[in-house]
Amino acid sequence: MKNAPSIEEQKEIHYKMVLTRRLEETLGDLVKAGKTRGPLHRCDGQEAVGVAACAALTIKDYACTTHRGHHVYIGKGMDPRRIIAEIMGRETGYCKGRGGHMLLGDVSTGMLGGNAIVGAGIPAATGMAMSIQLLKQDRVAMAVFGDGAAQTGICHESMNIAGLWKLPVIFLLENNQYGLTVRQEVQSPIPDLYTRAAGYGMPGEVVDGNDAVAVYRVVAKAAERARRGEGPTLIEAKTYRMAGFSTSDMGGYQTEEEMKPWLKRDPIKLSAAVLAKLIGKDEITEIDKAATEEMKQAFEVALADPLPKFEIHAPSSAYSEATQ
Amino acid sequence: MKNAPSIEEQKEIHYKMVLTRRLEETLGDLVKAGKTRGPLHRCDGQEAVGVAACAALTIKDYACTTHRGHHVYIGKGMDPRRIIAEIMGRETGYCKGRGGHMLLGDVSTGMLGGNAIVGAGIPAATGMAMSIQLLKQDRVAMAVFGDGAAQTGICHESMNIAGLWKLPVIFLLENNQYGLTVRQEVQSPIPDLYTRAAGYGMPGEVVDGNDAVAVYRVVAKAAERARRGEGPTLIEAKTYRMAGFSTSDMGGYQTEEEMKPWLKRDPIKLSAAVLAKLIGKDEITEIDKAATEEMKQAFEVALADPLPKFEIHAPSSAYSEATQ
Amino acid sequence: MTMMRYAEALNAALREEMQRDPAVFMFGEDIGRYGGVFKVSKGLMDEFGEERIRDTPISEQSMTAMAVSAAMTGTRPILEIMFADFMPLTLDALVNQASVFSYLWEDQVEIPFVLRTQGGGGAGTGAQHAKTLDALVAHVPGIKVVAPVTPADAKGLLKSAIRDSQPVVILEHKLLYNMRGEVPDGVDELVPIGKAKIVKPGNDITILATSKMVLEAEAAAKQLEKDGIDAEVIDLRSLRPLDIGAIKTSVAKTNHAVVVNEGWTFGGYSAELSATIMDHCFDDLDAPVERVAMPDMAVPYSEPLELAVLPNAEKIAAAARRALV
Amino acid sequence: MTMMRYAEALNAALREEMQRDPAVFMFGEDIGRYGGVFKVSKGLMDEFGEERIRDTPISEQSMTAMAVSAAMTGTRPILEIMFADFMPLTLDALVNQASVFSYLWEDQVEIPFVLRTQGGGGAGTGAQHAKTLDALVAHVPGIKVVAPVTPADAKGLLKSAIRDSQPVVILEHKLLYNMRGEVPDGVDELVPIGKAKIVKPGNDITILATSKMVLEAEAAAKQLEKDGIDAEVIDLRSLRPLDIGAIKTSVAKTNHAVVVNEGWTFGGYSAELSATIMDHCFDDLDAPVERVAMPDMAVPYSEPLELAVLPNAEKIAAAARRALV
Ligand SMILES: Cc1ncc(C[n+]2csc(CCOP(=O)(O)OP(=O)(O)O)c2C)c(N)n1
Ligand SMILES: Cc1ncc(C[n+]2csc(CCOP(=O)(O)OP(=O)(O)O)c2C)c(N)n1
Ligand SMILES: [Mg+2]
Ligand SMILES: [Mg+2]
Repeated sequence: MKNAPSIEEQKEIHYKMVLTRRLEETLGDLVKAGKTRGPLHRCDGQEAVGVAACAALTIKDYACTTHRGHHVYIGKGMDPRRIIAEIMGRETGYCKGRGGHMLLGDVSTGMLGGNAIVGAGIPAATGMAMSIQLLKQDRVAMAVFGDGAAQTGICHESMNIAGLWKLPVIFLLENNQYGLTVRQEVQSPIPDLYTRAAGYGMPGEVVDGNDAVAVYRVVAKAAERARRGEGPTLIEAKTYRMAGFSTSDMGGYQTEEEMKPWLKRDPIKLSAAVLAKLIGKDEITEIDKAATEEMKQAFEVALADPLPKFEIHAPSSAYSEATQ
Repeated sequence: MKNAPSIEEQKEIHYKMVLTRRLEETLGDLVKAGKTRGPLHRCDGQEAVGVAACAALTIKDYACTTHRGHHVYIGKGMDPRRIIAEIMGRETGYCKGRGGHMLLGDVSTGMLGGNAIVGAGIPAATGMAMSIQLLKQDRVAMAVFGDGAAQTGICHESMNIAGLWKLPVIFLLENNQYGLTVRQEVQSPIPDLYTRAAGYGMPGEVVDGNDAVAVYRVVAKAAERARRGEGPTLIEAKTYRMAGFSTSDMGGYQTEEEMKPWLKRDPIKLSAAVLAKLIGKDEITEIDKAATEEMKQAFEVALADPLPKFEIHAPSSAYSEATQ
Repeated sequence: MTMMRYAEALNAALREEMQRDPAVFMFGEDIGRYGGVFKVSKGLMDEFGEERIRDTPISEQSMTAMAVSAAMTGTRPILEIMFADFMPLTLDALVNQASVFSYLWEDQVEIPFVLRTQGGGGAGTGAQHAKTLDALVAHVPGIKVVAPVTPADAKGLLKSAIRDSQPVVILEHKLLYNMRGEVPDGVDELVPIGKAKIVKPGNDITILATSKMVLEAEAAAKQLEKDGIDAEVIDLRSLRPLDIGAIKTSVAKTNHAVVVNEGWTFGGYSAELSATIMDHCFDDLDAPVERVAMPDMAVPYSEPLELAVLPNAEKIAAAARRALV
Repeated sequence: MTMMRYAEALNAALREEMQRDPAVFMFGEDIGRYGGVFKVSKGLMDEFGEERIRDTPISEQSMTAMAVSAAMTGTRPILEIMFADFMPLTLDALVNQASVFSYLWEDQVEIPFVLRTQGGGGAGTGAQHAKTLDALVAHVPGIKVVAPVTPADAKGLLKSAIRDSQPVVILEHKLLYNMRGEVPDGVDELVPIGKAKIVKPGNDITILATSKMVLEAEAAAKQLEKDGIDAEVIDLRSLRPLDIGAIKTSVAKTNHAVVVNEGWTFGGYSAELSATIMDHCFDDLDAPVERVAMPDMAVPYSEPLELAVLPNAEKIAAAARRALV
């Protein structure tokens, strides 16, 4: 079927989803052990959205993500060791430890980048799409953002401009039901945010965000549309945040009852079930093992990496003597 | 018919529309004579929107308007002499000459106020509606704003919140086809902006903005809905800006061909035609005369009013000595 | 007096003022059911209900403008902006609305609006969640800006802010919320806006500090004591309006000054303090005023980098020594 | 050399740079078909087409952020923000995006983005269209800020800005667009960012001024001449980075300084200038630096009120005389 991932692609998606989950779990352990700094936002349960969406793009395409972007980092092909190094504030991290886990950027894989200002990835991707259009490149830009971000002013402004100028951008709204601790229905009067696409003259699509194949297909379709010069698409992926808002989250508002059906629909379980029919359980076990092993080694290396040394950042300076 | 203006109300609306037109024309003359300062934004052709909408509210209701708000000032019942005095920078103006024509405010008539930051009236009215809801008052707040303003981020944020909290606010989008010099279709990919209401869980209405009775009715309906606690309404009034963007406008982009049908549909002509059937032409001539005379006298008085004297504004001061 | 944490003191102020005046209400992200990410509004939704304690969408720009107009129309809104880093989103409402209309419509409206936020570094929150940005708001006419450092001042200043008829921005600091201190009891125990406080009297040098930097300045004063330097530490508390009298009196006595602020150096609040001393105390000065503030660069994430940029007791003490040579 | 107006000089810079480099493009409100409300982009849409000269919706916040990311991905965007009063809407993109990422992703991206805007009073445009607000942007690390006052500098600085690899904000002034002056010919005639210019040499007092205030300072110098006071007037041109060398040299010679800026006084750019002189020239100073800037209040509309608040030659001359008593 058109736009469907090949078996090889599905295997890679599954691999990267497991990779992401292991990243989140090990980070969770490090948090508990008091070995991390600052807040950490895990994307457990949302791996299919970031990983499968990136799989539907090429490495030349741009992606922007949020404070909760590990699945996009991995999906876009960034190196786990350097991701971890950045999260752990090491010299070898993608930003030499300057950024931390919410602000990774990697031009070589088109990951430009994490962003901890809610909504900021939306105009960022739109601006990249403007660049692509002007330079007549065969590229698309994708913004992955949350249901909370959908209520920001920049979301509206950007979508209007993207629709108006038919920019090659994909707006991937990751509706995990919560903006921080507040449920989506306390943030917006309508449940289906993708319907707003009509107000911007672009198609709106809704997809099961825990179904990797479905995500891949809808993103691939949007990317094709964008490459044909027909403009943006708004995609709402319905999913669920399984590990709370962040490590600073004191919890208490996501009930077990609410979680239960979503845990059953864990995207990695779903992907394994689908893939089992195609390649058999054994190979899936292999994939899991390999991903687990890769992440384990990445942690080992990254945790042994050195911390950076401080230097004044001359290009930011206020006096011309310093910059000349 | 429910929500229709009475004959008395229609007469008053007509009177105030003429009053507004005379205001705009005389200001136009003063501009030509070099007797004004700064830009002036005339609302010729849009009088029905501001005047009839305000007629559907009570004096206790709040209204916010834009840089092009003379019809709302008059509609809300402000005193022409003090309006002119403000525009001409006089001590007797509504803001003692501090504000100028874009920034009039008058608590006594609920005009709170003009605003020259495009879009700013939208959260302003929404905030007033929040106040009304908290204080459990029998009031509504109305934001009159342009098609250009509809593309701002605050428009989205405010409408989402208003829909979510069912705030008693009316969003009256005055689509005069232009944002400054740029046509509406160059600002937004969809022609019917009222359709965006669905994205905020509120009704969207479209109305002929040159038909005072139609405007009155749709605003009255929205006000009733708001008073019943059912929340906001987005109304798009299609109209046309007959006198260019502002006095600093060098024109050249509104063609005669484009203007012609709108000039035929001049809201004052339309209102006169409708009203003639109810009260006869003579009384309309009387109304015109009276309004013209009132505005003439208002100008005479206001232009003789003194300019203000400068004083430092102590409450804005940065040091506590000055404020204590 | 009751011993409580800074966050609890703020909470008490909110509770008491909401009990006192039904026009007071709060809105902001995650402040309701969850009680705020720093727990400042804990329990308030249970007590005051969902009307007066409102969880909101993520819409800082519009909400700030809404607060301004709500304040003009009979209520006393308190808006929580989760991080000071998001203050740019609130600035149009402050610069182009609140500031403008408080002058233009002076005889017609009051704007009793409180914006609470918290800033500052040291917690590994990264470049978008660790800034100070006090300079951006302190520049705006008609807005008051306070930055309490003790629980008592947190409570007293927040109460004063809520009762004020002008917009007041209250800048908290993420590393202060758990600090404990004695807080006077009594619903009407206010701390006036616009009054600095001498936290340690001294004769040799004046150290003016804001927010958490007051604690660093106190620590610096202790270090300096060992060298026989008797520093006077002043907690400005109110960034705008600034207590110029307190500054003049102190500098007239010590003839030396260090100004300390966690914001960027260039065009920062420390620049205004230095310029204010230039304006009012030039003849008293025996040495240039020393500025201790953030270097002009984004706040880095990694611990050794973040600690290197933050102003601290050592840097303050070194500056004082430079001023006194 | 060609005699041209300030607006024409900017237009020429835009045209030449767009001819030179296909990655340069412009977007903003009414800049296309209409040529911009101040006619700075007149004729450019005809020459370069609707792709490279884009009329936009009214969406300053998003557009600024878009410019930042477009600049990171191979184009050189020039964004026109119609009035400096709207700069608060651009600040999140400057403070939380451009500034942050220019440090964090330093080895990976450049951000060659120009934001053009115009501010200032004197034209009866009212409190929301007459502000300066340069202090808000000059405070942001990693952003350059220039404010040309002559047509030659307008052209040369805009060209340098377009070719710079960092974000540059260019602050024009609504009352300068019609001013005429000689402009050097040649596509590569640049004016370097970060270099001040002595517009009138003098020995008795240094007057540092920005934007249109340079003209007022020149007029003040003429008035002072009559009293036998020989003022040195320096056009800073670049607000950030600031040419500290030029300031030091001048103050070392004159031992007196007046700083002039049209923004608000408190926490304004004039405060930074005063503090910079405190930091670097204290021992040279025989009197406190005088600040001449806007009083701390909204810009009024009515002519006598607006003229009263604006800094001007008389106020500058008076300040110089105060410094010299
Ligand atoms: C402009 C802004 N406002 C508030 C915050 C604080 N904040 C961080 S994440 C978050 C919730 C975001 O919700 P959503 O967009 O749905 O993303 P999710 O966390 O669910 O992935 C909030 C309010 C922020 N970082 N930026
Ligand atoms: C935030 C902001 N951006 C730009 C402007 C400049 N400006 C003033 S009016 C205007 C056009 C507004 O169009 P619209 O909202 O349709 O109102 P209209 O003039 O048609 O009544 C623009 C761009 C402004 N005042 N505020
Ligand atoms: Mg979410
Ligand atoms: Mg319009």
